[in-house]
Amino acid sequence: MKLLSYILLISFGLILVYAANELPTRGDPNAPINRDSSLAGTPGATAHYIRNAEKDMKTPNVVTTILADYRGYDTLGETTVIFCAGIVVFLILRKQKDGSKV
Amino acid sequence: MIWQVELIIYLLLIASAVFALRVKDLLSSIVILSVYSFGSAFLFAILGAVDVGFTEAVVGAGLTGIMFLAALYYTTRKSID
Amino acid sequence: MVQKSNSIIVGIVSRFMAPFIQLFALYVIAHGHYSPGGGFQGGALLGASILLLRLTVGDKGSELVFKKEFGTPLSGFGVFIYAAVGVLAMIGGGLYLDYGSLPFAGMTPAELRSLGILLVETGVGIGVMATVIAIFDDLTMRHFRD
Amino acid sequence: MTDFFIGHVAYYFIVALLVIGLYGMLFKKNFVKKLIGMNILQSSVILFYVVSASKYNATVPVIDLKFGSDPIHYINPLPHTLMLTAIVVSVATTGVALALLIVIYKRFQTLNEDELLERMK
Repeated sequence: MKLLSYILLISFGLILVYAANELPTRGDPNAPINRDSSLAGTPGATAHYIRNAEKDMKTPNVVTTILADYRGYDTLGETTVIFCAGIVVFLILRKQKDGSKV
Repeated sequence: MIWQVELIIYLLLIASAVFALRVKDLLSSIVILSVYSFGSAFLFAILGAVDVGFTEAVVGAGLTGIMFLAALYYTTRKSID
Repeated sequence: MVQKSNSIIVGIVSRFMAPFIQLFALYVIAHGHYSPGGGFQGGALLGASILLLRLTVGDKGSELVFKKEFGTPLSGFGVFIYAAVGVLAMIGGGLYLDYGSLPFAGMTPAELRSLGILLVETGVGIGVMATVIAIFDDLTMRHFRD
Repeated sequence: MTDFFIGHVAYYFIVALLVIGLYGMLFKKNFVKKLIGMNILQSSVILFYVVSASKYNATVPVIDLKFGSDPIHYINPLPHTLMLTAIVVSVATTGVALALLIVIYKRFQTLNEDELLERMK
């Protein structure tokens, strides 16, 4: 049974290596992730963000603008996730009122 | 983006990941995990993701290690495997 | 419950270092527009400076800086600041989290957006700092000792 | 061939890191070791995104007056943003997992998977 698990793990790695061969070369400026427009002709998100960041909000750091403004709703949810994690840790580890074991 | 430097850091990352899982003492395992986090932060920085590298250096190498230590203080630091 | 460190050198050096780490964290939050940094990093650095005091000076000394009861409420307050900025933009006549219409007079929309980013990052920083400290305090609660 | 290797060597190492993390999560019996494996796996996925965002002859995504705001001069900032949030969420999940570990140890006095299953009966 253990041998089977090892074989599954190694074959999973081999499949991932095979898939990685089909990926574009690392750092290629013409890779789909760096293109100006997608294959369907819609404008690419990244190019839009970089072009308009300085003009829209006078903030040179593009990562900050995307994090807090363009995708601000995303960051709001993410902050809520962190808050929920804090609450959950508090609820797991709080002292029980009846003195029972946690 | 000098690929030789990256190669060396990748080897360091793999070695630290393997040793973090192999060491019997959990305390040293956590310290090696911090080494792993710091190496990956360095890799992020030379790949151009300065923000991500900054965050990983603060969070991965600092706060995660402290939290693991606090948990180990109330549990055991011995491990069988 | 964390005990005070026995070493004099560790105590004095960490007490000397902690204000500088906090200063750097505030710089990181406020200067996130122009250089790497922002709410997450600054908040994590603030939390790390308090945790340094918790680990070396002990609970009694470090509660002069940050009380244990404040951890969980402050993390909620950080999220509240973020959401309140969004509501403020709605009051100004825009959409939710559209900082261009924040109700501050005499500023162009671009400057308003820059200001909105700063406010939001402050909220994120407070939230992350308080959550990190709260998780650590809960993990090292006193009643687990006995 | 050499160019292909240089362009893809990062992906192979990332796959190796991912498999190592998965190995730690699946085969190690100690719960702290499982958590360490989870951290390694998360970090490898973040590394994958950052590597795929990199670009030759480009600089960090902070608008420079020398280059203007032409996207060809800057590294893709979108994966950086997404991974920034992922790192901070990972520390929160680690905190929750450690809280569960403390509760498990307080109740069962063990962190080993087999012993825990034995004592839960």
